[in-house]
Amino acid sequence: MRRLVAIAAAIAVLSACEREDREFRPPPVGTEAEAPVTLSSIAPGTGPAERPGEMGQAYEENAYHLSEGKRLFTWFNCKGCHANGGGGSGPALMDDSWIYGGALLNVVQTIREGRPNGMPSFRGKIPEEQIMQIAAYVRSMERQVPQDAAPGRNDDLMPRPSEHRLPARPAVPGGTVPPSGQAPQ
Amino acid sequence: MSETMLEPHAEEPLDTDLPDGELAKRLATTWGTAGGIIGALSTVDHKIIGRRYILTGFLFLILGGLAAVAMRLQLAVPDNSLIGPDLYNQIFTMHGTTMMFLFGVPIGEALAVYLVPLMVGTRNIAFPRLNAFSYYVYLFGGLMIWVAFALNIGPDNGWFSYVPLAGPEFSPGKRADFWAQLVTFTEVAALAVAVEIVVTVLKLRAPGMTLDRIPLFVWAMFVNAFLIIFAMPAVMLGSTMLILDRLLDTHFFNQAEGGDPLLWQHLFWFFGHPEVYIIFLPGTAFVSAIVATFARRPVFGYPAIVLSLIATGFLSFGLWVHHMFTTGLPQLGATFFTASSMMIAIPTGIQIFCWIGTLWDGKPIYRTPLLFVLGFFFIFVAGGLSGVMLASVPIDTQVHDTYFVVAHFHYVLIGGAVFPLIGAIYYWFPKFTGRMLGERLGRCHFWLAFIGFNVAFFPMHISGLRGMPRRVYTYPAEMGWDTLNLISTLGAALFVVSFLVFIYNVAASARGGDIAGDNPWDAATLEWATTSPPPPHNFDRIPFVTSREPLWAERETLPVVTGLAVDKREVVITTTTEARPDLKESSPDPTVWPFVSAIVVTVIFIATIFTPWALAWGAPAAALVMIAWFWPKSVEEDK
Amino acid sequence: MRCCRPALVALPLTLTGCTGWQSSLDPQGPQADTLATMFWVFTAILALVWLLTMAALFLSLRRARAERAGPLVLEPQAERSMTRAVSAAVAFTAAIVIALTVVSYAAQRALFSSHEAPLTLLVKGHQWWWEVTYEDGQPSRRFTTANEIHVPVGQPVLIKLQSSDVIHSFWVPSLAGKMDIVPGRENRLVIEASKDGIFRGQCAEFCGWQHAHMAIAVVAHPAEEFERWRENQISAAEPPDDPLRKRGMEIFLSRPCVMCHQIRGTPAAGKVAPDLTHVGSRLHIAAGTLPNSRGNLAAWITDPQGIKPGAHMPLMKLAGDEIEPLTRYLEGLR
Amino acid sequence: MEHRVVRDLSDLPSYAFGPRMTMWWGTLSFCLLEGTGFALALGGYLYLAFVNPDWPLGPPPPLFWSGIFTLLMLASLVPNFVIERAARGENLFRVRLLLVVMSAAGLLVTGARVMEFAVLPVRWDFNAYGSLLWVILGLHAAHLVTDVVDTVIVTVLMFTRHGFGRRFSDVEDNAFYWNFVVLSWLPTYFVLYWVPRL
Repeated sequence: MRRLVAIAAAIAVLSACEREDREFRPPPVGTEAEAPVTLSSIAPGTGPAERPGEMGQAYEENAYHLSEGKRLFTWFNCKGCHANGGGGSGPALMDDSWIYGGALLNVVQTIREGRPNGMPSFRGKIPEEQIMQIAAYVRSMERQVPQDAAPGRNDDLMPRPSEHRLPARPAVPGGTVPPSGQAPQ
Repeated sequence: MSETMLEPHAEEPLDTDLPDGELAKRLATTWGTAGGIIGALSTVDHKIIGRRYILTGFLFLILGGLAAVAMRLQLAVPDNSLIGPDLYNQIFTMHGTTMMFLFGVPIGEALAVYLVPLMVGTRNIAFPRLNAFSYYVYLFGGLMIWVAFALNIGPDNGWFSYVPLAGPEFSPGKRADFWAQLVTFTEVAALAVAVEIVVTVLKLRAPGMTLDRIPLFVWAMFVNAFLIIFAMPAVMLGSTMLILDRLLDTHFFNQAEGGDPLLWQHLFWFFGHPEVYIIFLPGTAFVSAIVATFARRPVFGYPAIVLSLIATGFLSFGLWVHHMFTTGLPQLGATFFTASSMMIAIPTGIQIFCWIGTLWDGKPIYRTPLLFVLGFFFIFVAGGLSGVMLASVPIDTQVHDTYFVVAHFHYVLIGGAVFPLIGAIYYWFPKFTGRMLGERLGRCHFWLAFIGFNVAFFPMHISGLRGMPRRVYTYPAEMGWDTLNLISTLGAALFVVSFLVFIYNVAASARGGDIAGDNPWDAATLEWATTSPPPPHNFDRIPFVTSREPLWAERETLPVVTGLAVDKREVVITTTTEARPDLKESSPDPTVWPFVSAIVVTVIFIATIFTPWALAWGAPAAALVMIAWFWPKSVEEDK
Repeated sequence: MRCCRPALVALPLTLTGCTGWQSSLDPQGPQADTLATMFWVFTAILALVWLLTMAALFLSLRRARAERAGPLVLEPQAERSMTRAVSAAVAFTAAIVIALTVVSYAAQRALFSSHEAPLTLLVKGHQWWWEVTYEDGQPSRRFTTANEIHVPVGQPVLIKLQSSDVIHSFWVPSLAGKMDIVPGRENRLVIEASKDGIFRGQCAEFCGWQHAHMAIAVVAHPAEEFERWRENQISAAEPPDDPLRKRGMEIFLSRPCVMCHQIRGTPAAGKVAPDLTHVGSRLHIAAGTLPNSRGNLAAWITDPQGIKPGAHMPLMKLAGDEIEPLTRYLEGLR
Repeated sequence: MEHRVVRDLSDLPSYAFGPRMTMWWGTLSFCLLEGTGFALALGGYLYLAFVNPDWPLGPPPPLFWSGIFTLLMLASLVPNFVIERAARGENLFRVRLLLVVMSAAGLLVTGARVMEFAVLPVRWDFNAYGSLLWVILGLHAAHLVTDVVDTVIVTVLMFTRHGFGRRFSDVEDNAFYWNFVVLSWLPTYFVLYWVPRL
């Protein structure tokens, strides 16, 4: 009994620490971390979404990283194409379809390398951990992150409920590029 | 109680039938607290709850003090990297939150819970089960926030949590939610106690204690309870709006959707300024009691002091805007609040002058409690006067949110509340424990505290005027604030040492102090008419009050009333103004349900941080335990 | 971070009195002058009140008293004279309070009634830096800079205050009192420097992690020098001429810098971080945190989170040989 | 200290009604603090109405269900007044009857309140106006539900063997609190429903 309590307490301590950490100075993200995902599920609709790695989880379960991702999503004008997640000239990010895979590292890959039909590459332009933060936030728009880490509303006009009020959904890879987002043939 | 006792008035022994020794024994059994853990958790004795309240209050004082030590260490030298900004922000928020919500307000109420029923000559506080409930809610709330802090979920927006910084966009995670719920916890507890104090003072006064015979201590606590009743709903409303903004996307403070960040400031300071007086009025209660006893005469100007207490209460609701002078409000409105803020110096001045008059005409006996009261005069008057500067809009634009303000409110709060409080502990410790606190250590404590305090906080006036804003986690060396800060840190160290002396004194005296006797100071109020510590039923017979200073007026024998039950809990209810005996109401027996209710409420409050549905499933659970609490256990209780 | 150095070195500095480059008691403009005078008037009067009260307390403790039969045996004569004394003290208090209220109101009217000035600035508070825009009737003469305000000596300057995130407070104590910057509102403040010099200011409302490092410098020049400065600031950045600085510019434009910062005259057009068009001409970098030098620029670019933890400037992991060209380029942006 | 008996209180009763009881004062204190809460919430509403030039930021809430609610609340004051009299007279039969009536009335108004929420034209997360409507109405609903639950419990209590003596005072007290629930609704109703129509 006592051991159970101790374990529960330890888990509570650890989870709380991770969720609330403000990690200003990221641990070095080496280029080797990029390698394993580069080639995996680039093709649409192949196989189940891969599990995010240890590091990805740390970003997705951390309220600070997610809110930083939310800030950068606006700062770097992701809204210009994806609007508030509903999609514009770029695909919607709130629906449950993922053209290039919905795992965190797929999203990271999309941001870093770009995709055909308009998504530019931000390699070198956005530091690696900011890409992670943005990717984690993108996944929070579909509530694939824990509710108590997902961001709340902004002090801004509110076109839709904030991320932490969305129902949690599993990622479904696949989907199509909307016509508006297709490059002229 | 047995269910078979259906016959009304069958063989109910009254105190008239019994000899003194037998009476005390039977009453002690009736009013006593059962042993064991369940007994301890079920107690409704205001003295036991009050003692726990006081000890818990001091525990939070120590925790908040340690947070202050950490800040002083960080600021001792410029460009210090001992504590980073994230932790520093949590620490100063915990310091302010703890001192205001977990120490400042509860400690005044704690002494009221212990002493008011004794001073008005009754056997328990009104609504004793609510009293037990409020203590547990307070305790659990305080533990919650400190556990959260230990888990790195400590609030980090300052004790007044300004939005939008504390709002959903700029405070991700759960830190600010824990803060908002802590406010709810402590407000529930504070409001419950306030209601008990109001009703105790209005209805449970001993026969003969007319309004103009109520001790000044009780008057101050009474006015204070009203301040709590009118001020605290504002912050509860505010913190509810804050947590709704954070969890349910409401827009109270979102200017883009019709809200206003200044609405938070208005709500917060509508509470926040009376809050200062909620902390200070118990200080005046202690000072009035100590001055009378140690000047060896009644406090001069009783009606003036009572009226100025009431005036302070009213005025304190008319000056919240002086916390917002720099937010760009209309000039004319600001002027009104300048006038009202300065005006409150008048009732406060009346009290100070009356106390000085009392000392002038009296024959002061320099024991430790009086020393702390003299320290109070020195420090509090300085703090009050620097407050007059803050009331002026132009001057406020220079000193607002700087270390000048930090210095000012520590002069007011430590000078106005903590020094009298320490004096009060020296004064009533014999009543609480039956033993005196060591006098030599007491003097040592006083001088260390007095010097340490002034060395720590006086330089902050200057560093603030030289441009040091509050809430900075560090400052560059070239600002020239380093010497002042180092002096402050050294003073703070001295202040800490004084509290170590105090803790040692309490620990040593509780075991080996001189035996006090009933009335070691030859004081005048009713709490000294019973044994030290008082028996569970407080008084063997309820006193009959003939004078404002009952124990000085009745030197030979104490007039009492009789005719109360011995085998069941009964208190005398008197009329509101004249205090004529009116009813013998039954007083609730011990029960564990307030404790259980407090646990249920705690679970609900914490769960709402994570899901608003907690309210939906929590409310029926809370209703069930409340029914168990209030449902009569026997027909006896219905009579 | 840098090591703590013994504070006692600065002792003589402190003893020289309440001066400093960010002190409300070292006024350098008419408004701060009035405020300092008011402060001293209040201090003198209130200190006198405090001394009188303490003297009364001291005397009442030291007074020789006759023995009394018991604590309730009061002398009516003494009670009466005490009533008179207390009433007089209360009347005195009321008189002081009323007088101070009137003084305060008069000063308030004199100080805050005018919002007219020939020069208008828009100062926008960001977590944790200041964006400064010089307004002008001609759009081409508007320009934006950061963390530094230049003003002509002897001229009132109207400052419009806006926030882009949380509440900040604009406070340059040597020139004027503070004014909060509340999201959704535009507060206004007039400042004026009566002689040339550099006056430091700092955010005075707690605004998050780097509240401590959100400083602004106000530089007051003679009018013609100010005009020269303004003309220079209006112009776009000059393209670099030597290869090293050229390489620096390329690095700037191909690296994360370009996502947030603007350098007019180049494709860099970020609006969420300080404008760097003339960063080389500024006194400080990182909102008053470090003096502007090539070494400090390099330190700031390599380890912003070590210098200002929590700030929005990210760690960029530039290669070792990229730092020098980049800092040389930035330093040259005068 | 020796005692000197000056008065004997053996004959005092053990309960009474109204302001002679502690519970009445306790209830009054809670009414005071909750009333302060209402006043501040309405003050917050008026403050935001003042700072927003185009208030209300949405259609004003419809009058039908709120009108029914208000009328029911006002009508319930009559049995509530009678119940206070019956309780003071310790008339068990009438008290039981009226308590059943009041419980039913309570459930009825709670139903009307649910409908009131259902037809609110603005959601709480739409703008500050919606937030205020929901929260102020919710604040009042919380008081309403609390007193309805309390009424039901007192009704059950009076049908058990506990239905005598000071329980009549509890009944009176419950009726007293209901007056507060009704009275606090009137200014709330005016501000939420009529101020935007002025």
